[in-house]
Amino acid sequence: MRIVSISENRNLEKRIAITPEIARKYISSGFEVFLSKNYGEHLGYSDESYENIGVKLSDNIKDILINADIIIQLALLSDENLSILKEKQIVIGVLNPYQNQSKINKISVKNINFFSLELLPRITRAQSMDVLSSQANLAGYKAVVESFSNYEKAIPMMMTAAGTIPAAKVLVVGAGVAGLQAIATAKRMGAIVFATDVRTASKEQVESLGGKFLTVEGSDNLETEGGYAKETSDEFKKRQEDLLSETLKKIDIVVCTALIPGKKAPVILKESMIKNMQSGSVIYDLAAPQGGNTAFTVADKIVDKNGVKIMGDTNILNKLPTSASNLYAKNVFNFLINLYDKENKKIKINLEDEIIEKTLVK
Amino acid sequence: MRIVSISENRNLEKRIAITPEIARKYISSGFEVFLSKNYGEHLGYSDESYENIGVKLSDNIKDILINADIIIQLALLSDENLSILKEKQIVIGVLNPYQNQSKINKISVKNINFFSLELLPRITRAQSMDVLSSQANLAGYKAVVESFSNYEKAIPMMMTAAGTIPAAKVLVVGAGVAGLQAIATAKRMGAIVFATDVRTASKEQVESLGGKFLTVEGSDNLETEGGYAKETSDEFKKRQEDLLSETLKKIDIVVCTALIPGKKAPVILKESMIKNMQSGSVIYDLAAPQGGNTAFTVADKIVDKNGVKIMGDTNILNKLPTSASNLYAKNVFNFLINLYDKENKKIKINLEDEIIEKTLVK
Amino acid sequence: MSANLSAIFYLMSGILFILALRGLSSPETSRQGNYFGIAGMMIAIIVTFLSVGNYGTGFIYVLVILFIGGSIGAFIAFRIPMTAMPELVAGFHSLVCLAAVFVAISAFLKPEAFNLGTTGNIKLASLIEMSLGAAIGAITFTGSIIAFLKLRGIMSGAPIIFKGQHLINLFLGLTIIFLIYYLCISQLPNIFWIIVGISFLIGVLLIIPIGGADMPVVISMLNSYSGWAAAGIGFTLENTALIITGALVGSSGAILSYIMCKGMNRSFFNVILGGWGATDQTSKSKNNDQKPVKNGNADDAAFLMKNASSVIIVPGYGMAVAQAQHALREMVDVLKKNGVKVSYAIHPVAGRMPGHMNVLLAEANVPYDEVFELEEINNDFANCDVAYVIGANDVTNPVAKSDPQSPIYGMPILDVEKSKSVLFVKRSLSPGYAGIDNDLFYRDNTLMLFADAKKMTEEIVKSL
Amino acid sequence: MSANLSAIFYLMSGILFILALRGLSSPETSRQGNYFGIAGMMIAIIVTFLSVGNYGTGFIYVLVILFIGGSIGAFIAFRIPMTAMPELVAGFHSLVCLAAVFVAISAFLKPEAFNLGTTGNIKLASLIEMSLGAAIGAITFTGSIIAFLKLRGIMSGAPIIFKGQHLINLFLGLTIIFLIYYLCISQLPNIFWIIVGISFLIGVLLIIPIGGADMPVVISMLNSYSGWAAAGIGFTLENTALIITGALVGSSGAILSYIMCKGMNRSFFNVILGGWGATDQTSKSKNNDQKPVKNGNADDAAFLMKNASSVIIVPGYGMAVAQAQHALREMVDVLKKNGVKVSYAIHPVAGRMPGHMNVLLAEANVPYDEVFELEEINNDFANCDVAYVIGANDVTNPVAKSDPQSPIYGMPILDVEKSKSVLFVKRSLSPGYAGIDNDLFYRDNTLMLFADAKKMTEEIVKSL
Amino acid sequence: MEIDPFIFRLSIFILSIFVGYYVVWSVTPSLHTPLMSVTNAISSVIIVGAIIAALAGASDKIFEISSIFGYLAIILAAVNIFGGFLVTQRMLQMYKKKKK
Amino acid sequence: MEIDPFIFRLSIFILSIFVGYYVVWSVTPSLHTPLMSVTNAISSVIIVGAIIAALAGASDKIFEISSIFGYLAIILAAVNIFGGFLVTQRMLQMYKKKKK
Ligand SMILES: NC(=O)c1ccc[n+]([C@@H]2O[C@H](COP(=O)([O-])OP(=O)(O)OC[C@H]3O[C@@H](n4cnc5c(N)ncnc54)[C@H](OP(=O)(O)O)[C@@H]3O)[C@@H](O)[C@H]2O)c1
Ligand SMILES: NC(=O)c1ccc[n+]([C@@H]2O[C@H](COP(=O)([O-])OP(=O)(O)OC[C@H]3O[C@@H](n4cnc5c(N)ncnc54)[C@H](OP(=O)(O)O)[C@@H]3O)[C@@H](O)[C@H]2O)c1
Ligand SMILES: NC(=O)c1ccc[n+]([C@@H]2O[C@H](COP(=O)([O-])OP(=O)(O)OC[C@H]3O[C@@H](n4cnc5c(N)ncnc54)[C@H](O)[C@@H]3O)[C@@H](O)[C@H]2O)c1
Ligand SMILES: NC(=O)c1ccc[n+]([C@@H]2O[C@H](COP(=O)([O-])OP(=O)(O)OC[C@H]3O[C@@H](n4cnc5c(N)ncnc54)[C@H](O)[C@@H]3O)[C@@H](O)[C@H]2O)c1
Repeated sequence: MRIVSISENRNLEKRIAITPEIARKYISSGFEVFLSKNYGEHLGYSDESYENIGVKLSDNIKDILINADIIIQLALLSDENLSILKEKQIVIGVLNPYQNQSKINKISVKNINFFSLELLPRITRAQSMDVLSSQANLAGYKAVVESFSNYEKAIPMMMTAAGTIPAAKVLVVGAGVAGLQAIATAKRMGAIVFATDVRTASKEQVESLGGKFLTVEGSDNLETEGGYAKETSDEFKKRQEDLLSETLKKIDIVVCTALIPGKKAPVILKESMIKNMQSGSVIYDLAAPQGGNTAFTVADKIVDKNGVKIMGDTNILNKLPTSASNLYAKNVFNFLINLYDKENKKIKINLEDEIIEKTLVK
Repeated sequence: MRIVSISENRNLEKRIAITPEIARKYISSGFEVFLSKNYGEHLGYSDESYENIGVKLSDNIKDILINADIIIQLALLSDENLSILKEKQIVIGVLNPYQNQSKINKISVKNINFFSLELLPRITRAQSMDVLSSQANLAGYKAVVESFSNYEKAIPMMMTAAGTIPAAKVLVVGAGVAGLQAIATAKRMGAIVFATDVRTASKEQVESLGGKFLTVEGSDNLETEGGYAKETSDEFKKRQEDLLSETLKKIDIVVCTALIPGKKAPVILKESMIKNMQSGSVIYDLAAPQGGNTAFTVADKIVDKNGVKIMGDTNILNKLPTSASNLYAKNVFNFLINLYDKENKKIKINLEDEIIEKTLVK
Repeated sequence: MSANLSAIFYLMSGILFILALRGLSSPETSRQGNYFGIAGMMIAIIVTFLSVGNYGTGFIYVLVILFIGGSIGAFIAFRIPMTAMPELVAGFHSLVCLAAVFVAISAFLKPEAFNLGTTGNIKLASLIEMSLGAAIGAITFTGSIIAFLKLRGIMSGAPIIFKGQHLINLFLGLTIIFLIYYLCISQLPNIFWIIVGISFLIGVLLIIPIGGADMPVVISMLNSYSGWAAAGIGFTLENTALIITGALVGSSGAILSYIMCKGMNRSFFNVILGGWGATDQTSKSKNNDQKPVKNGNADDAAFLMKNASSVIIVPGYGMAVAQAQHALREMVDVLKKNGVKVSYAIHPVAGRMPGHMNVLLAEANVPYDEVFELEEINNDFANCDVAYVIGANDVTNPVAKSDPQSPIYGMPILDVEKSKSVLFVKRSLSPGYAGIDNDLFYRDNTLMLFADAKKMTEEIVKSL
Repeated sequence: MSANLSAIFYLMSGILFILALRGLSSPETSRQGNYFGIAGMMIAIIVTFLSVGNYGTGFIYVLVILFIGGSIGAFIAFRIPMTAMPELVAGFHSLVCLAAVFVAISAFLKPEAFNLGTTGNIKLASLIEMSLGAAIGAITFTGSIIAFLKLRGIMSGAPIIFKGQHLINLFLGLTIIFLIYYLCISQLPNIFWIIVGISFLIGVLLIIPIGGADMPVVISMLNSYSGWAAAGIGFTLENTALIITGALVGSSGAILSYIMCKGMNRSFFNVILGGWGATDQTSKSKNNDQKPVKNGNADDAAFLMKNASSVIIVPGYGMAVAQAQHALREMVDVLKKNGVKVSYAIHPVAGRMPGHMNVLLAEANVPYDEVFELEEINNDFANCDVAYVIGANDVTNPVAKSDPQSPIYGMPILDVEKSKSVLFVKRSLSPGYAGIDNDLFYRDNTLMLFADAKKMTEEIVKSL
Repeated sequence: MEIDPFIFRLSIFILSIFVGYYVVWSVTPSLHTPLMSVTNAISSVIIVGAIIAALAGASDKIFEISSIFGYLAIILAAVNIFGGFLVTQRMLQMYKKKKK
Repeated sequence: MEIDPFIFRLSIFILSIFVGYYVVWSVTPSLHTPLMSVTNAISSVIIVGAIIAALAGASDKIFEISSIFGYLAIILAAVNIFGGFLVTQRMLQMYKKKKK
């Protein structure tokens, strides 16, 4: 079995899908690993470090792809590379099947199986493969670090001989995986952290990290069976708006993480609310790639509204590529092992297995 | 008594010497305050916010300076503005008298008194005026935030379903005011923090913040009576080098803060040591303005040596201007009040007072 | 031997018994305490021989009998497995009670030997004392037997309750009092026998409605009763040793059972009055009839951990909810000071966020080198004395290994079950995130500590 | 009144005294304990009257005298300021001792009244008992007087030591023993008087070498001695009440003084043997001879804070060094649960780094709204019951306000001195960063808690 | 002024109750079982009564019914005395402080 | 078989020592002073002896020297009894639990 991966477009994606550590694991599990040259160079993983553990490297992309059994990537391959693929190959990655449906469909007629990992069910057994969790977690952390770095005051309270610097107040919108990590990170830096979410279970979770939960009054639990959020009613939106408007006046930093799977991100911070914020405040919008949680979010730009900086990256993990790659590669490895039939030494696409069934792009 | 301040060169200095809060204090102490237009605009302090509390604003710099009794700045005025000054005026700031000696001498013949606050004695009573402390403190904080933001991995330990992210190891060189705050900040983010210094008293202080102290063996206490560091012997340097070389191999982030007053900063991280560091590591050099603690430091640039990023700002406080200004303004206020003879409503330069005597540039 | 001299010796033996109990109240002095007890007993026996002063054939017989009894006792004591201690105490206890009954009978049959008057004309006070002694002895005898049977598992540990139980007990109790009164005025031997018989019955009725879990309290209480019986006989025989010891055993037994009740969070009166507590108990254990859990308190946990050589801490979401990390750290500090090796085992999905536990432990300044991930530490559980599971649940659930139907099947788990004892700190038996029951709660080596994680940990610190 | 009946009543009064002491060992039951004591005393007195059965003029006199004495006692009890308690106890105590001496004298003069034989021909046992009683009474009398004088400040609290002190005491002690022996064989009244006289002297010599700080221990010890004296007289008079109470007071007093020594970290023997401890003490207090500090322990601190309505915490560099923030937070949690209002006062330069305290308190999760800067909170000290100064020093030093020569002159300080009590947790009397002594340590409302900040705080948590 | 010995015995009885009450108050829970066991062992002082019952009669009538009850009581108590103290001893072995 | 009352008294004495020993072991330090004070007050049971000394003589010789010592002893003990209990009471007022 040959596993391959080729370099992504480095402008859009700095993460890699196979780290040396994981390559070693593949090889000791009986796979061959074949990568494009300079695969991990930008993260400090030299070609030698791969070759030393038995990975083959080549700069012929076509050669690599055509001889592959399993292709592991982050994003979907370019159209050009996609056309090289041949029968019975397997592609694993975060393929964004909603947007790439047509492309994938076109090629999967060749009997190529695409597995898109963001489709993983949120079940306990799938946790070790859950790229959404592992990446969102880092994103939540980094969003806080970025916003602190852009904030022109100090975060923690300091009582000094030259007066007191008050602790910064941070609001985290959406307390999912990313939101919780954001809360934890802001909290440990000494900020006063507030958070809000539509799922009632998140209150206890927020408090378990030392955050203060802002409950939108009279709200039902808007949690789906899978643990995701539902879209909110208009009435709820109104109440949430009122609550946040008041709160935001004294908030210094906002980290937005609210998402609804498969939908555009809900716009939660309206124009009027942002206008009321203090000059100098910072909003980091992790939902930027899905349209943003604020009225002004523009991905990859710092928008200044009356002194409030609003920012968000298309791919914040490019700012933390090493850690993100480590976790991603491990997730994919775990996924592949689950797909692999050890006895017969081949891939077995067992559609009885919820994990395989759900991730297979149809 | 009229206190004035004019905008600094915003490219070099974003801090301001009089915040609205402090302006109010001056006014209620019986001073007049006169500022240049747009004085605090860039920090979100609008001209109105000053005018509302009775500050006068003007865009005629000459007018402002010529009618002043006391001029409060950060850096020394430009040559042009200096020439406007007239007799009996007082200038307070961080004037860098070592470098600006000649300029100052030239003008002080006009019977103008220059007080440079970095000359403040480190005595208890002067703590509330101690700009070095207040600014170094923030610098130490920000240096850590900056280096974390530039580090491509996550700092805290995270044991997750996709594997463990180990905690980053941070080394703080020099455990003065800035160093201690750096230790505290890195520690609270979850890093493992090491620190080293030449003053033996700093061991306990480092440990009081949860850092691990690296003792250079057989070292004497290189502390001056004023609490500053002395220059080290060659033998000491050698031993320190050995210790650090070993340590640095496993360090991810270094924050350098070692200074010797009035001298170039000691070069502590040699070329060989940096070469041994892991690719992806980050060095933030707070000593950059004084020449840097590393062999490669270039102020305001990110130097990449085998994947190790070395950075340092000429004025890191420009990245934290609001907090820094608040503390600076308060320091100056405290200094001025000490200089002011309340009963006779005039400035009294009492050379018996150590604080006044030492800060007066002669 | 003069009466004065023997009185002094009896006093000495009483004091030795006091010292014995005193010694037993702290682990350091406990063995010494036992020796005091032995010494006291020896003095009492020898002095009795000397003051009775009858060295005929009877004396030989007594010595032989003493030897036989002693051998049997010693044999049992050495052979019995350590786990059977409570039932052993109950069993032994029934013997003393029976002995007390026999002494009372003997006194009743031949009062002259004891200076109590003559048969059929016994002194009133003595008659009351001896019939009370016999009754209490008989009650405690059958009571101890029932306790023994329940603990041994020969009889079901479940409370046996029937309607009118309390009424019957009340009736029998009143009957005894009436019979004693009647005995005093009539001096009829038959009445005496009836009293003993009914008392045997009361003993049974009193203990059957008490659940197996409460047996230790019951034994201590029976101990106390027999102390009072001994004191009563002491007054009859005008023997200081019996009076002192009886009063001592009586009051200390009562206090001990009170303390035990408090420790187990039971109402003292419910337990000693048997059936009253029964309703309460059944309702509590409704949801796991067949699966009893061992319920511990902070002192037990402290004791176990203090005497362990290695402890592994397994934190979970409950620790986060309770914000128990600081208390936990403090507990570990104390343990380490006691020379216990402590490490933390972090399951990859413990908590509700990746790295949830790490944040909290870092906040509490737990050194990183004491924190291990699952793969690093999972083998260590087999060699560890105590696993302290604080607010974790799913991540320890062995069903993940065994039951493919379970929602957590296939998740690697922390093998806490392999450690010698497992302490589970949580508020109830309710399940965790995955919503499934955890088999470990019902294991033999598991002690449940039902409480808020922070509170419990703080209490343990106090007890350490 | 029959001897039996009065014996039973004396027993009752003994039991009431036991209950009194029992009650006094916990704040909840203490008042009740006192009432038990009063009841016991009343019973003892009334029974004595009834059993003596002499209702002549003497009886009237006794009643009058009783009334007069009682009035004086009551008057003193109501008038004395609360701060003078220890010396008051010492003073009162001297009276009992003198009373014991008088009773012994009276018995010696007229043994017939007590059934002890006739003058010049007193029973041997009684003679020993009464001369011992008189000697102990006399020793404790003058001892108490000295203790009173020292505590009252009439005599200097400093230990008075001279060469050969121990030898003299030893010699006098032996003399007493010899004289008692001689009294027994000669029955000469003069010897008796000499014994009493020498005993007075011993009392003085025994107490003068003990420092003022140890006086409470001494008083308790004297209490104990007089208990033994009473028990001795009890044997003489064959009075159970005196025996029980004497033994009770004797042993509980001894234990109490032992406990107090332990609490103050003193050697029990050094204290009760007087001078032995003296060398130790002087070396300790060398650097502040005239300035004694009040030395407390965790229990005292816990008690003070638990009963406070508001507490202000003043952390300093020592808290950071000891890493006591977590323990501190826990202590505050417990206090808040007890309904105490707690806030933190942060001095701008506390610690060694700007914001040093803030980092640590945040780490321990102290809510920001409980943390106040100097200007915000400085006025609150005047209304607060306890200031808990943990490892801070310079930032509380009032010399900053008063002495222009001091290196910290002009620094604003936290006015902890204004609070009702100040608890200073630090390891020694050594100065802080500025290197200057802190006057507050020697103030009347300051209690020094010498220990590592973390350890002490943890202990306080335990005592709370 | 002679006092009935009963009064003294009563005093002793009551004081003993107090001692018993206080002496176990502070026992650590881990010692509950051994304490119970030792209390049980101690309660076999009833053997004092048993010996009297067995031997107090005339020495020629050693098989009188009352003596036989005495013998039986002795054997029962003896089992308990030896068994009780020994088993306590065994239990206490477990509580030996491990070496540090 | 008569036992000398002295033996009984001795027993009582010794048991009382135990009681005294245990009863104060657990006292909280804050109660040291009141406890001391109450112990002191209790120790004035010596008044029992004083009353006997004062009144046991023949009623006509009430001013015998031994009686006078008795009277003196009574007055001293009385001061102590009233003063001791009352002052304890006052001290204990301070320990009243504040209302919550
Ligand atoms: N780590 C992640 O990223 C992540 C994300 C989402 C879900 N999960 C899931 O979360 C679970 C984590 O397992 P876990 O063992 O940490 O937690 P868990 O299985 O959810 O168990 C937590 C236990 O803590 C107890 N508890 C709650 N509050 C408490 C308090 N104040 N004091 C004492 N006990 C308290 C609860 O029992 P009582 O109610 O009886 O007290 C509960 O059984 C796994 O099922 C995992 O799949 C993890
Ligand atoms: N904040 C700043 O930026 C800064 C910077 C430099 C200097 N300073 C100076 O530092 C001082 C700060 O005042 P401060 O009151 O916080 O501290 P301090 O005056 O230095 O006093 C600290 C006290 O803590 C005690 N201590 C040390 N370790 C301890 C431990 N483990 N347990 C208990 N106590 C311990 C020491 O007494 P024992 O040895 O008796 O225990 C010492 O007296 C001021 O003089 C200030 O000027 C401040
Ligand atoms: N069992 C498992 O293995 C497992 C693994 C990972 C995550 N999860 C659970 O899945 C759930 C979703 O996690 P996620 O981070 O991927 O979610 P997500 O990224 O889809 O959404 C982020 C958060 O935004 C919230 N949100 C959506 N709309 C909002 C609105 N209008 N206002 C405020 N908040 C809004 C959501 O409730 C969610 O908490 C969580 O409960 C998480 O614990 C479970
Ligand atoms: N009493 C007061 O009021 C007061 C106020 C502020 C600071 N201070 C004290 O002043 C002292 C200096 O503080 P600072 O931060 O201004 O110092 P600084 O900025 O001059 O130097 C920073 C640190 O670098 C260290 N250093 C110098 N050469 C070194 C070398 N070769 N290797 C390693 N470390 C080296 C110094 O010891 C110092 O700790 C500290 O002790 C501080 O506590 C006192």
